[in-house]
Amino acid sequence: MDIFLQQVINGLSLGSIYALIALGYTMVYGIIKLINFAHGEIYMIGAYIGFFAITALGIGFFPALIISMVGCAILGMVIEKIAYKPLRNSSRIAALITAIGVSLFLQYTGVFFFKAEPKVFPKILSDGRMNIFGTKAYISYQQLTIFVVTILLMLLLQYIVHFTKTGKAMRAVAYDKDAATLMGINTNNTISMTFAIGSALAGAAGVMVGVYYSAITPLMGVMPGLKAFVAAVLGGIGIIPGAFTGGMILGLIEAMVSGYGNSLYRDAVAFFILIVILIIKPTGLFGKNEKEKV
Amino acid sequence: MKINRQLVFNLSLAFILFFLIHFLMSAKIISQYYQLNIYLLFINIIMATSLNLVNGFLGQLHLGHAGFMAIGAYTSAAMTTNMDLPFLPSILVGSIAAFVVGVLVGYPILRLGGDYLAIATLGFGEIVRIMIVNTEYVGGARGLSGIPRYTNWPILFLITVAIILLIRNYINSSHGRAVLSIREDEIAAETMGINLTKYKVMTFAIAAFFAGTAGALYAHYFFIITPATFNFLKSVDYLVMAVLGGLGSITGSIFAATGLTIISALLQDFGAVRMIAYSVVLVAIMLFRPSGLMGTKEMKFSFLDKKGGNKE
Amino acid sequence: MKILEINKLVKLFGGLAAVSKFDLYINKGELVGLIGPNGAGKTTAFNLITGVYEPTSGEVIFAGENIAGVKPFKINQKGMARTFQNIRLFKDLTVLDNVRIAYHSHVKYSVFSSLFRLKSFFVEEKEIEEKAIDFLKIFSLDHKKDELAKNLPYGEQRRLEIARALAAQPKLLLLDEPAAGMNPQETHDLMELIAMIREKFDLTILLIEHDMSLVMGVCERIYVLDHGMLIANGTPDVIRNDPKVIEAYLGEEA
Amino acid sequence: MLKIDNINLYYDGIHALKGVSLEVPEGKIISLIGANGAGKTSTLRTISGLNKPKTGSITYNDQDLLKVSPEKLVNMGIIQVPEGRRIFAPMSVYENLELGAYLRKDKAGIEKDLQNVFKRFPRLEERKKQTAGTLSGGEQQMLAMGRALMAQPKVLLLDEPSMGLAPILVREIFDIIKELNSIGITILLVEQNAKMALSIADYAYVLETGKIVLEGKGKDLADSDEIQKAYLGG
Amino acid sequence: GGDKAPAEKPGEKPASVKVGLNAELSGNVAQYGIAVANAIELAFEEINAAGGADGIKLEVVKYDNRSENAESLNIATRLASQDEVAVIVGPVTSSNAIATIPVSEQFEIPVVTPTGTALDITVDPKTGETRPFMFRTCFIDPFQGQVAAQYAAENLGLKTASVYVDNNSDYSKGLEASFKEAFEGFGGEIVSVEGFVIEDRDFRSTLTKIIGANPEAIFIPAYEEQVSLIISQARELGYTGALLGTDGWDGTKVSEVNTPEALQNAFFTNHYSPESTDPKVIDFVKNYTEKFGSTPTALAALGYDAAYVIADAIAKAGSADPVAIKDAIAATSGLVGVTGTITLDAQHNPIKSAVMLGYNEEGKQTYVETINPK
Ligand SMILES: Nc1ncnc2c1ncn2[C@@H]1O[C@H](COP(=O)(O)OP(=O)(O)OP(=O)(O)O)[C@@H](O)[C@H]1O
Ligand SMILES: Nc1ncnc2c1ncn2[C@@H]1O[C@H](COP(=O)(O)OP(=O)(O)OP(=O)(O)O)[C@@H](O)[C@H]1O
Ligand SMILES: [Mg+2]
Ligand SMILES: [Mg+2]
Repeated sequence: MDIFLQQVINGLSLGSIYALIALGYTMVYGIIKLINFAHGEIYMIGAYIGFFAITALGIGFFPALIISMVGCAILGMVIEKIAYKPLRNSSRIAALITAIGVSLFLQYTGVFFFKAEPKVFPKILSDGRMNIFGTKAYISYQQLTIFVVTILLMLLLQYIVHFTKTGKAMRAVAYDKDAATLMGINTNNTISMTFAIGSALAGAAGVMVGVYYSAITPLMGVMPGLKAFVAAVLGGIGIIPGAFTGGMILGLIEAMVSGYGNSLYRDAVAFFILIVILIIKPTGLFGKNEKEKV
Repeated sequence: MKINRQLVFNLSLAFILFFLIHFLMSAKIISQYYQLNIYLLFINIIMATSLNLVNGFLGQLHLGHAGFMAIGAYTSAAMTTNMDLPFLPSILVGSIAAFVVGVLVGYPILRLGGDYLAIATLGFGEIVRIMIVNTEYVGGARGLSGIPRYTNWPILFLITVAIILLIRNYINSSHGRAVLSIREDEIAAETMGINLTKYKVMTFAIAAFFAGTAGALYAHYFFIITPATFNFLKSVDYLVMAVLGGLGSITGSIFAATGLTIISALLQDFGAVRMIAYSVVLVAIMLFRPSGLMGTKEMKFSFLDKKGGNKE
Repeated sequence: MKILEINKLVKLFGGLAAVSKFDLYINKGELVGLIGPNGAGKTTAFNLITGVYEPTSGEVIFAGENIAGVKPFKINQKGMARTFQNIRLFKDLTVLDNVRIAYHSHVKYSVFSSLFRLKSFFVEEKEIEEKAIDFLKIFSLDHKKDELAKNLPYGEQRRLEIARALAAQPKLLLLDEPAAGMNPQETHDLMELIAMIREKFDLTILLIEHDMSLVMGVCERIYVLDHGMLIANGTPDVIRNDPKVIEAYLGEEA
Repeated sequence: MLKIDNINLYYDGIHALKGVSLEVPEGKIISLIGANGAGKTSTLRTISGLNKPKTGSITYNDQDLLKVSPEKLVNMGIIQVPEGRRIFAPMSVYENLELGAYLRKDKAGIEKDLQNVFKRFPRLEERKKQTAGTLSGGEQQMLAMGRALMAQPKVLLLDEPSMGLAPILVREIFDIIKELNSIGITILLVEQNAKMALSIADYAYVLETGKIVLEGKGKDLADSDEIQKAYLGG
Repeated sequence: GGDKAPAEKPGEKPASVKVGLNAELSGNVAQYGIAVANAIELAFEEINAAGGADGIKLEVVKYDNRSENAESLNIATRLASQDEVAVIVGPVTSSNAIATIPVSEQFEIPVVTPTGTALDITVDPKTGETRPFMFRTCFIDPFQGQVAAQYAAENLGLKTASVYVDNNSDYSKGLEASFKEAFEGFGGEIVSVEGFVIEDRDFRSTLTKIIGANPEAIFIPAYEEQVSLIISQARELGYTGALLGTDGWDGTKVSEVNTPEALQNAFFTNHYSPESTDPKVIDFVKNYTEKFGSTPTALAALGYDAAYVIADAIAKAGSADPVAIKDAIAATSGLVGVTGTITLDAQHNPIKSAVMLGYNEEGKQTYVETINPK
């Protein structure tokens, strides 16, 4: 029982990292229907910004988090302007390829400047852990922080998109750019804003994961980026609570496969379950199963 | 039967190329290293054109093509290496294995639309890779080594040309037009009498078949295959070739596969900046030619069409 | 002889009954109109008949066979073709290819024959092309056969969509607002065209339209839907003067 | 007064508008009619800043509109109801109306206009929570108009508001247009339905393959032989 | 085709010889490739500055194999056919080194891996024959696994152990087997074997499972990038038993990532200790640190020794002929390097002893003892 509980904690804490990255992924997707493959790399850059802020400026966790979020927001906007905006009226697959290009670019400029070797993240959050209800299962304060922050950010994002004017503008732009323009919405600014928010979330994730795993590398965004994308799809891509749920489910599946099966089949099982869910529910768990109106 | 000048001309060109390279190789004017890149190039051409069948002509986003390549490579290599069976039947069995898996997997997942299909195919590719990682019979994560080098220039060339011709023949037929109509508008296609499931699964499986062939040829040239060789990034490489060449253009895929293979080989000398340069090239091409080098057009030698050449 | 008969057809979208207990029949050779206010369920009825949507309940009997829930491509192969309210051409294909694709169900050569270019391929391809061009000629589109469909002006796209539907060689043709976005003159030309193809191909036609000059001008019988339910049916004269139709659809001075 | 002078517009080499000039005086209804693909929509999109003309000028009360961004145009009261309604289908009726007032900051004024819209289109109030995409065609057209009214239009550009509507709704829409005009909104109306459009227009232009080929008082044009033959079906 | 260097007459000494370097300069084990490449560069500079290998200057042709098997093969082919080098150093990891075996045979060119510890690199497992052109300058996995098992069973007196293995690497798999065999030979029991893949960052679930089986030690034959995380996560989950490893642990990461407390009761086998008082080692550590700004790892040390083995062979062969150089490498004997005295045996493996390293109270690597296997 203790072990099971520990595995649930392991799964949820892994899941909250996927969820955290998936939130930004899904948000960008929801607005401009682009699989922003570079999202995982923005997360990586976020981790490095946090790293340099802490080591070079000697500041604490929260200031570093803010700096990284701002830095990533700017990076996200720049990427959008250079690589995606010119392709807004082209096929989606063209934008997908540039996204892959940008992702490779960031990875390898990262390798070039930061070197392939992992950098060790300073320990700036408490290493402590606590016992769950007197069992032998532990949860660390870092895990708890990530979990809580993920939930808060999900709620915040959901609020922004559904209840603020900016959020409404985002959804309007997502659906019909020309019509949004006719409402007086500046579509370019709105899309920039979307990228800024999504990338800031990635930046936040980068710093938190950096602290959590202690080590960061220029290629650290590849797998989590992919997993976060899977999480977003699992929940129904473009849907914010879906990304959260998808992340958690993915984390739990991985923990259970590793804990009770063979960890080497972990990703295979996760993908298999994903495919089965999609076959049963082709638009993900929270997606509306809408048939195109003819 | 009318004579198709384009075809005759292209084939003649191809055979001149064949003998030229053959001569250069056997006279050792082309070094082993360049030879290796030429082999890689032809394998890439098969992968890119067959992927184009799904992504370009059928219009479905498929991100797991390397998975089929792996199935072909491992099946055939296991036959020659572990069972000492001859090469040609092993290519065929490898390709058929990929085809069968293509049907089995394609049938349920091709109902998915757009990005959901993309992630399902990506997942499929990863599942294949992980299954291989966990199969000790073929060396697990460390790969299968000691594969005999059976792939030679005439076999590779003939198979590549044959595959290109077959894909072209498939597309330029009523069946191929059915495939194109699915890309254009599924609902309209279906109400015009086209069996979506049949054509989607068939096209996907044909592409899988050819990817299996490419895998078999690959395994029997490079001595060793590892699951990591067929990971998601490999699928992305082929996707990039197909898109850069132009989705829906066979000649485009050939050009892009050639171009990118050459670029990769040339950039070899630039160490760490190699991938940076590669990614910049990628983004730049997409920004300047969003629909790829050739769009959906095929390259033709227009002077051949002057006197009523039979257009197909 | 009834070519199409619909019994108690129902389609629910969540709680909304887009079509409810709809009955209709069409005799072979007839030209029947389907009208009603926006959102009455006309297009939905078309979707149910052609298999695009599956009915919640009810029967669709086509040429003596219940086709409710059958896949669209099979229904097409049984002899039914349609056009769409929002034009759905194969935009990036040529005009000729659009028509050739519709001919697909009549093609007999196999995939094998096309892969290896057997004789049957060449023989049939030639025939398909000739037939397709014949259809284009009827709609005066043959001079544009190599243009991409998306590059045609709107009116020609509408005509091409009808040509494409005809090329499937249907017994029953369903047209969803063929005159939408046309001016009165163009609508008039379209009316003549519809009359002509009906003669020439011995067609039965079911037609949705908001343009009363067209509906009243060509239809022999008219069904009127409102809120998914049939509120009237009969000859144009009967419909024109039906108070329920006037209230729900035509308005006073019609 | 809105004045369009000698506009030339191209789409990848296609010359869509060939020197179009027209004037929309304050408080009038001006109709623009023409066959499919004549360039009517292109003209309206150019006015709203969605298309950039190669040459020519557009002025509103002597201000150069080509230098003004689309958002500013909305702020100035030049509002378009686009072809095919273009409502935000996944959002609620209420949210659509809110977006109409996107640039406005006066909460009280917005609320008042909202009530006015609901008064004019009671159907929208009934359905304010409903997802806009599930409205019927006529309701969607009402929503599109209501949304435009939320922006406090001075000039309303209407692109085929009667398209695809049941006859009873077509008349309703035209009544609404007349009424909006009567409260001082200037209207530029693009229509296929030439008969109706000419009957309510103070002045009208006929566009053919990107060129203005005829213009005159609404009634005069409706009576002319050319128009009778080409657009009114004889 | 490349221009051929003017053909050397047999017996005539060339002015210079090209040495190919096939290294992991990018990809997931880049830090090892870079360390080895650095050390080799340093060694050749020293050799050339001292007049070359018996007067023959050494020229390095260096390529990146991206830490991929296929690319390693590709690079080896390129070095052999295009650049016509006389001998190839690298790749660094066992899997990549194995991939280049066909090239060594096809072009009859010696390949020396400084650090590939897998047995199969130099010996064909099917026939048991030594591969004529493949060499290494490090000890082999069976040896290392045996040393680790011996230390656990004899020195620490442990009875049970779990193995947590990197499933992607020949190195790790090979060590799993040899540790298991040796540990059981000492009367110990392996209670579980689990695997991970190189992309993993979160090992908690598997570790929870491993800890659930209560082993006295966990043997983790893997590379520092993963090992550093595994150690910290295992300790976080409350594991206090021994953590054992191999030369892949070497480097700075393990100490940086983990608190000193976490590193108590953690040990690994290695090729040398930079704390050694041997003057050769002191010089090497000093020069390397000056040039590259970090203490050389064992991999760097091995790279350095490989360079000297090659220089020695070239000097002895006195020619640029790969076959002559091959024979000279095979005859290497009594060469004093920084990782010990190198004599190649019939299977082209050096005979050396191993050191056991642990961590001090500050969490820094420290020498524990030298082990000569039984
Ligand atoms: N896929 C769908 N999902 C949900 N509701 C739908 C769907 N398709 C149609 N409806 C609803 O069903 C009702 C009937 O729609 P339908 O398109 O059949 O109307 P119509 O009679 O063709 O109207 P119009 O004349 O405006 O084209 C409408 O309320 C519509 O919103
Ligand atoms: N985005 C575009 N790209 C290329 N050509 C276009 C584009 N939009 C319109 N056109 C072309 O410009 C011309 C004018 O089109 P426009 O939509 O302005 O006509 P319209 O008068 O509004 O027609 P309709 O009555 O069909 O709405 C047509 O030939 C059309 O095909
Ligand atoms: Mg309809
Ligand atoms: Mg228009």
